[in-house]
Amino acid sequence: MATFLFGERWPCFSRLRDVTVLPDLGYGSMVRYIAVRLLSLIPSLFGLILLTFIMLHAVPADPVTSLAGENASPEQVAELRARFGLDKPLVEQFGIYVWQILQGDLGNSIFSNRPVLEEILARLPATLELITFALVLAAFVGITLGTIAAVRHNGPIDNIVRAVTISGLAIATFWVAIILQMVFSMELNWLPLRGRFDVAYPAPPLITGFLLIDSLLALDLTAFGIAAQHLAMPMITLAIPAIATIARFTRSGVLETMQKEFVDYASAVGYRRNRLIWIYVLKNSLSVVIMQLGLLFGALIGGAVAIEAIFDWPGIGSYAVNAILNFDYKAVLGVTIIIGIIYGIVNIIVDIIHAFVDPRLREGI
Amino acid sequence: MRRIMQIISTLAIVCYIGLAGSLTATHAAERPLVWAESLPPTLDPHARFDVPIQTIMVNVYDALYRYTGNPPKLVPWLAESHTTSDDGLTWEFRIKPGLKFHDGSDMTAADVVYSFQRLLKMGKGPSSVFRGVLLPENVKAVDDRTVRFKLEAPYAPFLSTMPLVSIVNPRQIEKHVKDGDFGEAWLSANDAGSGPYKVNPETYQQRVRLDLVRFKDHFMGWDHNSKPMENVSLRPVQDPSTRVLALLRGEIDATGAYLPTDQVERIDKSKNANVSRDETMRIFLFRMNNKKPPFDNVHVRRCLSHAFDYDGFNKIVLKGFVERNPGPIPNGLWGIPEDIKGYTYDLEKAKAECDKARAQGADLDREFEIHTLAELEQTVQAAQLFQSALTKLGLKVRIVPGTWPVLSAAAAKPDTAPELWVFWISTYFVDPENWIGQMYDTSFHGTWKASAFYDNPEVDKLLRAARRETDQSKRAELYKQAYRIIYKDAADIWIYNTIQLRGLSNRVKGYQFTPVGSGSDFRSISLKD
Amino acid sequence: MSDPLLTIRDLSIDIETPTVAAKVIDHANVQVHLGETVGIVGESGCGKTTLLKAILGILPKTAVCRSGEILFEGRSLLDLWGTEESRRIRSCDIGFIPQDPYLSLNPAFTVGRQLNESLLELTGQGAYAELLRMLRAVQLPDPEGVLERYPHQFSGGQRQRLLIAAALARRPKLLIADEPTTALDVTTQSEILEVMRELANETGVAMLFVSHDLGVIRSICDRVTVMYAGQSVETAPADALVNAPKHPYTRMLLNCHPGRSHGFKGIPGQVASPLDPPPGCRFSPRCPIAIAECSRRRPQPLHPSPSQEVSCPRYEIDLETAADA
Amino acid sequence: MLIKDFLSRNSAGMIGAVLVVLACLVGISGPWIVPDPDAAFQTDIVNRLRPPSMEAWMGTDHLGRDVFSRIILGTRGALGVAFIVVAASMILGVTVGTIAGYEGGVLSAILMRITDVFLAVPQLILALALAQLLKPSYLTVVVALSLTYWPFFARTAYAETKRIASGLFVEALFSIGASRRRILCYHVLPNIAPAIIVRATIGIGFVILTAAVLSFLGMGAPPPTPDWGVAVAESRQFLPEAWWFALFPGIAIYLVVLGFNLLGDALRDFVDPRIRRSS
Repeated sequence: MATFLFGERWPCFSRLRDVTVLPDLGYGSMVRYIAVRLLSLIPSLFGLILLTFIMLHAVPADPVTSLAGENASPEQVAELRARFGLDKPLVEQFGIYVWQILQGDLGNSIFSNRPVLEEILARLPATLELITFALVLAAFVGITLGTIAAVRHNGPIDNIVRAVTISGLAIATFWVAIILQMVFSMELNWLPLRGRFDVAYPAPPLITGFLLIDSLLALDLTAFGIAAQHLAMPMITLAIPAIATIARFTRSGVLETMQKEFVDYASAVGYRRNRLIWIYVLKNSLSVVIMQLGLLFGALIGGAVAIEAIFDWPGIGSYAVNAILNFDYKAVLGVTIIIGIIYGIVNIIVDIIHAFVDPRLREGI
Repeated sequence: MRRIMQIISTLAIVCYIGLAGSLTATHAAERPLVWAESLPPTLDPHARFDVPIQTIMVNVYDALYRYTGNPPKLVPWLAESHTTSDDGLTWEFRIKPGLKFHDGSDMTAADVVYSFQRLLKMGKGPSSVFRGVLLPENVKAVDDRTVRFKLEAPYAPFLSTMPLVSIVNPRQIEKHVKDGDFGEAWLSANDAGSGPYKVNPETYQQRVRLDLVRFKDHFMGWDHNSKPMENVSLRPVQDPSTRVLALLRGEIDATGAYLPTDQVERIDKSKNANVSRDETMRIFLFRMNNKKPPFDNVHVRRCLSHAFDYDGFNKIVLKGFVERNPGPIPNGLWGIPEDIKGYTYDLEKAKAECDKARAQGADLDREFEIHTLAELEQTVQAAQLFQSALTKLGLKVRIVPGTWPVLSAAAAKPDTAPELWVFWISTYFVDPENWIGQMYDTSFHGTWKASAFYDNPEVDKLLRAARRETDQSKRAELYKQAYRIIYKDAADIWIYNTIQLRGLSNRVKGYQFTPVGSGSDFRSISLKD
Repeated sequence: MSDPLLTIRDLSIDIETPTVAAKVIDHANVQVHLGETVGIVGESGCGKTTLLKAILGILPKTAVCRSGEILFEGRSLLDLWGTEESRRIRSCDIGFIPQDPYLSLNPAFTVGRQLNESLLELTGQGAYAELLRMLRAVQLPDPEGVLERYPHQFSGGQRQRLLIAAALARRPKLLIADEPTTALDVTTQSEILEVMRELANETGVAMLFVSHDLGVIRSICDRVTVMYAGQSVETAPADALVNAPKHPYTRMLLNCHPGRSHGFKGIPGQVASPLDPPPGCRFSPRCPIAIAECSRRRPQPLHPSPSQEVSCPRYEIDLETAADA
Repeated sequence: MLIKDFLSRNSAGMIGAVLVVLACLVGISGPWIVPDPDAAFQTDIVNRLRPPSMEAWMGTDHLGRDVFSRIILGTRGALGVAFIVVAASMILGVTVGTIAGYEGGVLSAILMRITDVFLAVPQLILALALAQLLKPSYLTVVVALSLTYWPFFARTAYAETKRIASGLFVEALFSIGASRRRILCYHVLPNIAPAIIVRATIGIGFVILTAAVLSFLGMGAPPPTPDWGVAVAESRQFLPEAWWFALFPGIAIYLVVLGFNLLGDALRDFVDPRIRRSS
């Protein structure tokens, strides 16, 4: 049964297209592998917290004063500082903070006095949705462009694709965002200018936090349409450098695989040209691309900061900028930790997908 | 080739869905009012003391008194009437009958007492106004409709500070108090008020989204507005340019209160939006640290006062959307001497003053810094204009962009306070005390408002007398004398009194502006059909 | 003998490089009849692989056919290069066994998936059953299990058996083997040859067997064509060729074979490079009995007997006499 | 004639080299070649936001300053920051990478763990936090970007050193008694130099872009310093009427970064024979 569910469906010889489902993996070994990787995440996370904590406390500014109000007396300010535990020695503050984290409490934001974890988790899906769909778009377009360029090697299409990818890495995304806004929402009026959803239309019920998926789950096509429209421009802007990177790596990956012997054998025994390239050659050259997807995920979280500001996207990028501007210590630390954890998990997922693609690695797990 | 066909077909489907969505979206239910005012990080009216929280105080809560109209008049709101004892220490307020909170419970004097005590005990922003004036234990309920306050010292502007205290519902708050936080964590995302609009906690997301629903049995009734707004959606737009573009496109109905002047022409030209211009009470000034050489020398301060191109900035850069404000009290308020016209932009006079200062040994060769508020473009433009004028006088100036938390914290002590920085002082309560009183009285040193560290015993005497005096005409005389001295000392460089600029879409009707709350009062607003 | 299944007559193929055109195949002739196993033997770089690719129609776009034709069941394969029909023929009518089993299987897919892909053209359960029968025929245990596993889970010999089974499962008319045993150790080599010989007899499929090893050729082929630098210098029945080689190159080649009794003589000089091939007979620079005429005009193929062909007018002359002169 | 051969055969590299040389020339000789230097700083409110004309080829900005001269002067800032950041992060990154690659064992694990920590936090948020903590100035931008960019060098150096250190000739050197320092400096470094140079060239383009984003978010160089990112940020309020104010700085960023990317790519193809053979 496991083979059927997870294993590769044994190809029947009818004309039906067979589908490669995720190949079977020993269940026990996978769980053990993930546990080991998660444990290895802890030391780098601890380093991360230490680094950010030191950086933030090295600064003279003190948000409590502005919180205490215009003519708050020094005593009032001191009393507030005590309440937030900011008067204790730094090492003690750090110790308390780490202990709290272990209990899942990232502390309260100094301004809204609400748990930072709650605020971040409220805004996290917006950024994750933006980045995930940007990566999906980038993977789809990047891999297609890269493969076409490699197949028509040194031909006109190859040169065009190379020119486009090099430019994609050179363009400032915030500049493109501004231009897209001007053209598509102000002049052509096709796409909404800002925000994640339309005010007038009731948002789909919160299930995954991803508006596109939630609206599909709620079978609400209009909501899906609205969410898709709002997502379009930020997604495309964020995807541009990712498309360029993925196309370049796919191209060199496919070029390398085309040299391999099994490609000659495959064409000698009559594989269809398209299937040979798009299934058999591509799957072999994807391992490099998947590594890039992991790295890109981290880079895009940073890149999203400017995009979220321009398109008024309520993600953690704009939350982080706000927190930094107002020296909301706990909020900045909270964002850093959450991004660190996401980055770690994404790398683990990348390695697991990598094993699926390249069976020889499976023995390693 | 088959592969490429697949790609094109999937993209086509996505576009189709997009278009389908857009067609239906436009016919969606009648669009609610979308207000792009910036949201405060917390909805608790007793926790913050800045412009964004005023939108919540005006719409979700009520106070004993409230400012209405422009120029603002203090009118009784929850309170019916008030009496003051002869020595000005005991104040009694009588509240109207039949007042209801959002949860339906009746409002009594005890709730008023609870609200004042909560605000004072929390010791956050708004409580600073009552420092040394009112203690929590001196607020008592005489009967279920009368509250008595006993002040520590006579405080003339006490009545004008009443709108700062929102009356909250103890029954809702006490249930959610967590380890002595006065229920602040819960109230930061909920509503315990009695105001014309209720907060919808389900859809509230901090700094991102707040939906308000009309409270039908608000005590002031709704006959003043035939088609009141059932729903108001507050959607702050972080980026100023995106905010204006959203207005032009009709995605939002109103921008925030700080509309950049460059955008005014563009909105006026557009066919679906306009700019409402209302003179408010908000002074824009260059603050000089009078304790830090060379600014401790009056001639240096006068030299700089003559070196700023007031008309160039007000008329050209800000396109005449502001009025020259010669001194520390905003135009239109009482207490301003009639004969003072303000320092003129005159480089010869400036040079003469600087030479006098050099003669007295002031060190004018050192490069000094102008600190600006990076995210507020106007402060940067003013600083750059000032810098190019001062370099003509041979003075070396460096512009340092900063942020509000950094500068307001540094302003607490004379040695860390910036030597020259630029900001606004807004209306929190309509009384000269809010400006000249709290800016130049040495007892307020340590607050950013008094970060000029101006020290003149005679001015202290005048201001303290004015604070205690109950008769407004006598207070006006005292403030005028103090005003003349401070002006002659050129303690700061007062530039203009703001005209409040807010972009509004053409379908908005009934927008009424008052300096306190800067016009975000949804009670009176309705939509043209 | 009926008409040959596969006829390569007077075939010349150049492969253009940016600088010069490499004349890889120069007027080669090969025939394969139904049920017959024909061997092609020659040193590496004599154009064997290019010839196979020409038959299969998978030469790169830079390959140009200067002369001659390739007929398969009377149809010219040259015109079909790059067409869907050529691919169909490769998929159904011609089986191919590659040289290096380690590299010829795609590491990222299961064996079943790849074999299925190469048999996509055949419909119905027939091919699947045939493949299982073939897998048993090549002595691979548990055929269903084999299809689930990945290439790296098999030894070299097992992989070659898989490839042989794949080639034969389509019931091809012609089986092309490109040095199928070269990459294997000696013991596995003989096993594989044994399997191929059995299956060839059993299925009666015509086979074109390419190798550089005369011993292997002799053990499996009915007729043999010797190639040197893109030219087919001699064709003869296997035993005749070994016992009575005619073309000087074949004779010297046989002398090189370590198995021969009297001493071991290498062939002086280098193999002719296709980039600037010597005129006329390309073996002339290294041929002990070459005369001026040999390098001026390309020798015409002569037929000392109906089943033999040799492209050297001086094939009767004894090598030793010329060597002393 | 290595360079001639490299350039002639690789046209893209040629374009890249030309762009880079042009940018450096403009960067160095900025103040002298600008038509009139103080037009870039002097606020001239009367003719603010003028379209491109004979006197101001790229029009004027919102304070009446000449956009063209500000772009030219901005080049020095952008390139200066990029070169210093790349140099600083190269020195730090390569040292960490080489030592980690060569030593192996616990030290290498710790060093690489630290590198991962810096890589875990997205570069921009770390740079934003640093830029905000220290008063915004060029020094801040340099420190912020170097602290967040060195891990990329560390990773490249680590991979290359590991590859070379396992090479036989390093063991041979060790056996004839060469000290570790000598091996690292005279043998390992020259061998990993090509990969580092390629990473540096592409890095410069990347740093220019990131610095532009920092300035765009208002945390870069303080006014009135001419800066491309700041120009694009300030220009936003005046779009689409004052299109030139936003367009030209964007193009300037694009051309310079494109130059470095093309040059970097060409260098990598030239340096890495494996790819050269396949193209």
